[in-house]
Amino acid sequence: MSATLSESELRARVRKLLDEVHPDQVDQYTFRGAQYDHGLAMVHFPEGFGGLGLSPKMQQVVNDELRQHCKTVYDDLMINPIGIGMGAPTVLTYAGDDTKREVLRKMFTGEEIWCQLFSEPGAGSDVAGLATRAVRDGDEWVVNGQKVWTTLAHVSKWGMLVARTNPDLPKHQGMSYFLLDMESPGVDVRPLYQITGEAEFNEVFLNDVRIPHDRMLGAEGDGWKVAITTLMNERSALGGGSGQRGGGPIQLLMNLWKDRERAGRSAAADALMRDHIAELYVKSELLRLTSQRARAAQRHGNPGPEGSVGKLAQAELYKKVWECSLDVMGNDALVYEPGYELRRPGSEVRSTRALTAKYQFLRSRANSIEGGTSEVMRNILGERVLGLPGEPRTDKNVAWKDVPRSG
Amino acid sequence: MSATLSESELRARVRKLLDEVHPDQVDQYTFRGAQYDHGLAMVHFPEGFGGLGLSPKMQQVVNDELRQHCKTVYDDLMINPIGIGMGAPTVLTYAGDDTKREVLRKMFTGEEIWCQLFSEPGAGSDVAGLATRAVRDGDEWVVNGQKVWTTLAHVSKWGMLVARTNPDLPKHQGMSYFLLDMESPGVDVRPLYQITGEAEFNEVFLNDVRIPHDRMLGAEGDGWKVAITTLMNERSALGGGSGQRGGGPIQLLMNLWKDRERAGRSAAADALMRDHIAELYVKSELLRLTSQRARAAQRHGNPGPEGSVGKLAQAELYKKVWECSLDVMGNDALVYEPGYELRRPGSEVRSTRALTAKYQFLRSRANSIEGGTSEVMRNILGERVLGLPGEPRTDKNVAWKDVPRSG
Amino acid sequence: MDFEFTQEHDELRQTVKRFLDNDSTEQKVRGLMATDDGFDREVWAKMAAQMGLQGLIVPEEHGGAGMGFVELAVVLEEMGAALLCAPYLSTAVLATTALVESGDGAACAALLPGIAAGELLATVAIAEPGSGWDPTQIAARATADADHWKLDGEKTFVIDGHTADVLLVAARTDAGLGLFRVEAVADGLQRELLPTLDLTRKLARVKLDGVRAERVGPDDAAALLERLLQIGAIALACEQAGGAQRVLDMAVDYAKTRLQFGRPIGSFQAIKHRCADMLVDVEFAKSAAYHAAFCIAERRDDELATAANVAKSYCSEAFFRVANDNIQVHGGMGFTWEHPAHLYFKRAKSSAVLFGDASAHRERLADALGL
Amino acid sequence: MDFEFTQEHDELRQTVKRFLDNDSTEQKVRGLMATDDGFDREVWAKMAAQMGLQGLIVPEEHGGAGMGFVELAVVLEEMGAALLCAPYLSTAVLATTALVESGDGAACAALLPGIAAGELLATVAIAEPGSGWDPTQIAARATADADHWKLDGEKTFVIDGHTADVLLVAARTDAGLGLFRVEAVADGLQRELLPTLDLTRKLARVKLDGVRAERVGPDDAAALLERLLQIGAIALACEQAGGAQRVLDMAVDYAKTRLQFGRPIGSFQAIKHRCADMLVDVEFAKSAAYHAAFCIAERRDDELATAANVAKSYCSEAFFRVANDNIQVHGGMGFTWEHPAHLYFKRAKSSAVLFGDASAHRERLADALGL
Repeated sequence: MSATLSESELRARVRKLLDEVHPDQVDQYTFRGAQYDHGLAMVHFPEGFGGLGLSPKMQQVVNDELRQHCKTVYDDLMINPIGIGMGAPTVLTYAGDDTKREVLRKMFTGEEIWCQLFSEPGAGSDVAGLATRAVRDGDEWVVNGQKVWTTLAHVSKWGMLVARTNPDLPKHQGMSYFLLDMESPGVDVRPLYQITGEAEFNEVFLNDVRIPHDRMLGAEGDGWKVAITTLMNERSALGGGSGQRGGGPIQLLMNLWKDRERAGRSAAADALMRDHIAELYVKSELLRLTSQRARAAQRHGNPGPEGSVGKLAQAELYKKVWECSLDVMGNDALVYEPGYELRRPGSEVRSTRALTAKYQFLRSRANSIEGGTSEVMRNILGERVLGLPGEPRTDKNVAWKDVPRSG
Repeated sequence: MSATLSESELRARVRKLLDEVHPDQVDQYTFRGAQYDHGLAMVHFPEGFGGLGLSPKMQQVVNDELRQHCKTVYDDLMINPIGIGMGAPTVLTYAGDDTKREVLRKMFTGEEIWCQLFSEPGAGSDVAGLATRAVRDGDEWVVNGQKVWTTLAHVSKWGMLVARTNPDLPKHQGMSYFLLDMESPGVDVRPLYQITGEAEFNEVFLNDVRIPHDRMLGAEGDGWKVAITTLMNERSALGGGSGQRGGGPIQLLMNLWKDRERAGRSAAADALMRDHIAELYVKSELLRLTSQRARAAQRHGNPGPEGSVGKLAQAELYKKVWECSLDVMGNDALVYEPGYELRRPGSEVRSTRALTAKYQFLRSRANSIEGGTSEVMRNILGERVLGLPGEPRTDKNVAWKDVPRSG
Repeated sequence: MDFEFTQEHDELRQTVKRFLDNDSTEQKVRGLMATDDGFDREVWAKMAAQMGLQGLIVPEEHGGAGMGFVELAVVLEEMGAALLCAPYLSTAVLATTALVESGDGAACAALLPGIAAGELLATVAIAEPGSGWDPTQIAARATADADHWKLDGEKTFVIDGHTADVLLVAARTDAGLGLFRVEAVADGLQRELLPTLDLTRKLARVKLDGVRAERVGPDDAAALLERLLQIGAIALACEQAGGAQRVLDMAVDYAKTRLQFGRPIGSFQAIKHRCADMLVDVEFAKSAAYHAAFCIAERRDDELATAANVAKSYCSEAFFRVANDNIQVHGGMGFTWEHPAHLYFKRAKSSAVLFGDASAHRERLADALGL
Repeated sequence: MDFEFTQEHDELRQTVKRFLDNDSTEQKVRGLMATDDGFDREVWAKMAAQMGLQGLIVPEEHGGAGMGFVELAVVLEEMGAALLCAPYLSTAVLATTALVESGDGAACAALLPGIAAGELLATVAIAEPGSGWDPTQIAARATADADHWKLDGEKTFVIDGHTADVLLVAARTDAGLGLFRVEAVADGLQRELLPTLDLTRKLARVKLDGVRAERVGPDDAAALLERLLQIGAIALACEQAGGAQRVLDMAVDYAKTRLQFGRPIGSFQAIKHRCADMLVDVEFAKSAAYHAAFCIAERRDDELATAANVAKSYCSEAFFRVANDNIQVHGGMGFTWEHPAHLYFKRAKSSAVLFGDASAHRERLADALGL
C-alpha cells in the first residue's frame, strides 16, 4: 500500500510526526527514534525498519518538509556517517530481521555509532590482501589482527569487520564479514596521530576477540562481496569541487592573496603569484564545471568519463592550492600557531584564514592517499574508463597464504 | 714490443707518418689509409689491423699530435660514426682475421660507411623482441624482415644485422648477428621522414636477402651477446649538457629573449618568462655540473648515480628549453620559414636563431624517445641504480614465437 | 543551462562526424595542407549545400540556420578533431560573428547570404606585425574619403586571408577603432601566404595601401572587437577540445594494440597513467569549452570574458600537453612525418598562439578577479 | 676544482655520520623538537670536544680547525639528513661566517674561541616583521652612544635566537647598514620562541629597546650582509641536499619492502618512476650545493651570487618535491605523526622559506644574467 504513497501523502505523514514530537522540543534520540518508528528515517527501507518501502528519492521530500518546519535539522552524515551511509544498506541487504531490529534504530538515532574495519597496515591500496584472521570455535569466531585508518572507532558501538576465514583460498574468496561489538573484550582502540598532530583516525587491535556466528553478514567466504556493498555506498569525497564559482579552497587562497602584506615582495614576484593563482582558479572552476557536467550527463542518462576524473583532479589540485596559500604568506609560513598538540580533532573553527590554510597545507597531503591513492585512481581511469589492459597479476589465482606480503 | 711504446715514441711515429703523407696535402682516403697502415688509427687494435696493441688512452696522444701539426683534422665520429664507434670494437671481438682485413681499413678511411640494423617497427623499447628471420640455406642465410631508425643506411656499405635464427628459443637466445653487404639483392632502403620534414633515418626492407654463413659474427644464437658489445660502444648522447656555463640550448634561448621585440608584451608576461628562463638556466647549469661531477667521480674511481641521470634529465629539459624558445617568439611561432620540404638533412646552418629554435622545437620531441625512451630510462634508474625490483615478466622464459607481439 | 546538450545536438554531431569521416580523411588533410589554397572548393560547396554548416549561426533572415553557439561548438569540436582544412573558422565563425554582432543590417544583408550559401569567403584582420592581439595596439589607419574610407597599414596572421573574398579589417579612425569591409580585388591590397608551422591552417599577411573600404558597424567598434576576440578564443577552445579528444583516442588505441615485452604497452603504468592524466586534461578542456559556448549562446555577457579566459588558457595548454604526450606514447612512430601525431602537435601550438596565449588570458583573468 | 672530494672529506663524512647515527636518532630528534631549547647541551659539548665541529671553519688562531666550506658542506649535508636538532647553523655557520668575514680581529678574538670550544652560542638577526630577507629593508636603528651603540627595533625568524648567548644584529646607522654584537643578557632585549611549522629548527622573535651593542666589522656592512645571506643560503642548500637524499633512501627502502598485490610496490612503474624522478632531483641538488660550496671555499667571488641563487632555488624546490613524494610513496603511513616523513616535509618547507624562497633567488639570478 505504502508503495503508492504520493508526495503530498508523505508530506502529511511528516507533519503528523511533527505533531506528535518536534525536534525543537525534544532531544535527538527521542525525535529521531520517533522519525524511525514512523518509517520516515530511510523511506526506501521496509516498514518496521525505519522506512515505508518507497523509492529512495522520496527521502528528499521528508527532509524538505522537516527543514520547512523545524529549526533543529539533523544531518544523517553528521550523526552517524559510516553507520547510516554505509552500514544501513549493508545490514538491509545481508542481515537477518533480528539483527536489523537490534541495530538500525539506534544507528539512526545516533545512540550507537558505527565504524568500518577494512584497512590494515599491510593492506592499504590492496584492501583484499587483508590478514586479520577469524577462526571458528563452536558458535563463535575468534579474531586476531590489526585494523587501521578507522574513523570514529573510539566512539563506536559497532564495527563492520572483514576478516580472513580461509587462507587456503585465493585472496578474494577466503574472507567473511562480521558485525563486531566494539565493547567486546580484546578490542583495543588507539588514536592514530597525523602530520597535523590530530588523530582523526584510529588503530584497532583485535586480540582473541570472540564474535557470535550469527553476527556474520552474508555466508562464510562472502566477505568481499558484502564489503563491496559497503564500499559502493561510501559517500566518498566524490571530487566535485566546490558548488559555487570561486568557492572552496580557491576562495580562501584568493582572499589570503588580496589581504596579503605587500611589503618585501617585488612586482615580478607578484606577477608570478598572480599567474599561478589564476591557473589554480581555472582548474578549480573546471573541477566545478566538470562535476556539473557529470551531473547533467547523469540526468540525461548517458554518463561519460567526466564523472570519474574528479577524485584524482581534486586531490592533486587542492594540494597545489594549499601549497600556494603558504607561498602567499611568505615568511609567515615558518610559524604554525598554535603549535602542534597531539589530540582528537575538535569542532573548533580556526580563527584566521592563515591558520586554516596552514592546517590544510598539512592535512591535504593525504588527499592523494585517502579514499584511493592517486596511483590507484590513475589505474582505474586507465583500465575502467579508457579500457587499457591490466598488469600481469601474480596474486589472483593463488592461495592467499602463498601470496607474498608485508606488514 | 709495442706495448712498451712510450708517449714520446708514439709522438715520433705520428711525425714519421706525417713526413710520409700529410693530410693537408692528400685526400681523406689516402691519409687515413696511411694512418691505418702505421697502426695509428685505433692504437689499441692489434698491429696489422690499424693499431699497435697499446692502451686505448694512447689514441689521445696521436690525435693530439695530429691536431698540432695539421690544419686538416678528421673526426672519426664525423667520418663513419657507427662504423668506427660501434662496428670496429664488435668486429675486433667477434670477426675472423679475413673479415677484419676486409672491412677495418675501409671503415677507417670512410670509403665504406656502416649502419646498425637492430630496431624494428615491432621492436622499439623491446629491441630483443625483433622478428626479422634468418633461415639457413646451405652456406647461406636467407633473411626477411624490416628494420627501422637506421641512420646512414642509404649511404652504407655494411650493416650490422641482428636476426632471429631460432624462434623456438626464448627471445634473448634465438638471435644471431651478421655483417650484411648493403648492396646485396633484396635490400631496399627508404627514407623515413620526421616531424621536421627531414629524413635523418631510414627504413630497411629485407626481402630474401642472402648472407654467406661466414659473415656471421659470434656463434649461431649469440646474436644478443654480440649486439650488446655493439650497444655498449654506442656514443650515446650521454646527457652531459653543454660543456660551457650557459652554453648550448639555454644560450640560444637567452639570446632569443634578449633580442626579443618588446612590443605587445606586458610587464607581467615578461616577469613570468624571466622566471621560467631562469629556471631553465638553473637546470641547464645543473645538468652541466652533474656531468662534471660524474667525470670527477669517475676519475676518483668511485662513480655514483650522478652519471646515470643525464640522459633522462637532458631529454626532458631540452624539450622545455625549445618550447620556451617558441613562447619567447610570441606570434612569430606561427610561421615556420622556409616551410617543410621532405628531404635529407643537409649540413647547412640555419640562418637565424629563431629558425634554429623552431627546428629544434620540433626535432627535440624525439629527445625523450631516441636512444631509450624516458620511460625506459626511468626503469633503468629505478632498477639498476636504486635497486628497485623489476616487473613480473611474461616474455622471458617462453619460446619467442609464443610471445604476443605487434607490428 | 550549462551542459544541457539535447538529442538534436547529438544528431548534429553525428552528421558532422560522418561528413568529416568521408571528406576530411587524413589523406585529404595531407593533400590540402600541401596546397596554397588549403581547402577543397567542392567539399566547401557540399558543406553548404548538404548541411548548411557555413550558415549555422547566420540568422534565418539572411539565409542561415539561425542556430546558436552551442551548435557551433559541437561542429567546431568535430572539425578540430578531424583537422578539417577549410576556411570555416574565418568565414563561418569570425567574419559571421563580426557581421552579426556589428548590428549593421546593410552589411549583414550584403554578405551573410553569400557566406551561408558557401559562395563567399570572408575573414577578419586584426593583428599587426610586432603587436599582439590587443586591439589598443592597432596602428592601421582608416581615413574618410568622400562616401567611403581608405585604409593604410599592414595586417598579419589573417586566417585564410589569402583566399578570402572579403576582409573585415580593424583600423583606427579619429573616433577610435572601426571595422572596415575590404574587397579582396580592391586596388592597393596585397596578400601573401605565410609559411606556417601548422600547415592545416593557412595564415596570410595583408598590406593595405590606400585601399577602398566600407565601414561595418558602429563608429566606435572597440567593444565589438573585444567581443569578437573573446568569441574567437572560445571557438579555438572548442577546436582544441576536439583535437585533444582525438589525440587521446589515438594514444589509447595505440597503447591497447602495441605490444612490447609480450604485453600491450597500455598495461604498463608509465603509459596507463599518462593516458589517465590525458583524460583529465581532455575532460577539463571540454568543460571549459562547453561552458564558454553556453555563455555565448545564452548571452551571459557578464560571464563571457572570464569564460573565454578560462577556456582559451586551459584548452591551449591541455591540447599542447596531450598532443605532446601522444607523440611520446607512440614512441618513434609518433615522431615520423607519416604518422598524424605531428599534425595535431603543430595545430596545438598554432592554436595556442592565435588570439593570445594561455598566460595572456590568465593575466586578463587575474585582472578581472581583482588578484 | 669543483667536485674534487678527497679521502679526507669521505672520512669526515663517515665520522659525522657515525656521530649522528648515535646522537641524533629519530627518537632524540622527536624528544628535542618538543623542548623549547631544541637541543641537547651534552651532545653539543661532545660535538665540540670529540670532533671540533663547531670550530670547523674557525681559523686556527682562534681555536678552530681552520677548514673551508667544502668540509662544512659535508657536515651540513649529513646534519640535514639526520635533522640534527642543534644551534649549529646559527652558531657555527652564520655567526662564525659573519665574524670571520667581518675582518674584525677583536670581535673574532672575543667570540670565536668560545664558539669553537662549544661554550658559546651565537646567531645573526637580519629579517624583520613584514620585510623579507632583503637587507635594504632593514628598519632597526643603531645609535652611537658614548663608547658603544644602542639598538632599537624588532627582529624575527632569528635562528636559535632564544638560546643564543650572543646575537649579531643587522641595523641601520647614519652611515648605512652595520652589524652589531648584543649580549643575550643585555637590558632591553626581549626574546620570544616562535611556534614553528618545523619543530626541529627553532626560531625566535627579538625585540630591542635601547639595547647596548658593540659594532662588528666595517662602518658599511652592506656587502658583508649580502655575502652572509648568500653563504647562509648555500648552507641551507647543503642541508637540503642531505635531507633530499635521506627521504629518497626512505622511499626506496619502503618501495622495496612494502608488498601490495603480492609484489613490492617499487616494482610498479608508478612508484619506480617517481623514485627515478626523485633521484634526478637529488643528484641535481647535490651538484648545486657542492658547486656553491666549492665557490665559497675557493673564493670565486664573482661566481658566488649565481651559485647561491642556483643552489638555493633548486635545492629548496627539489627537497620539497621529494619530501612530498616520500609521503606519497609511503601512503597512509607517510601521513602519520609516528612516521618521520612529515618531519622532513616540514623541514623542507621551512628551509625553502628561510633566506628567501626559490622564486626570489631566481629573480636575482635573472637580474644577474641580464634577462
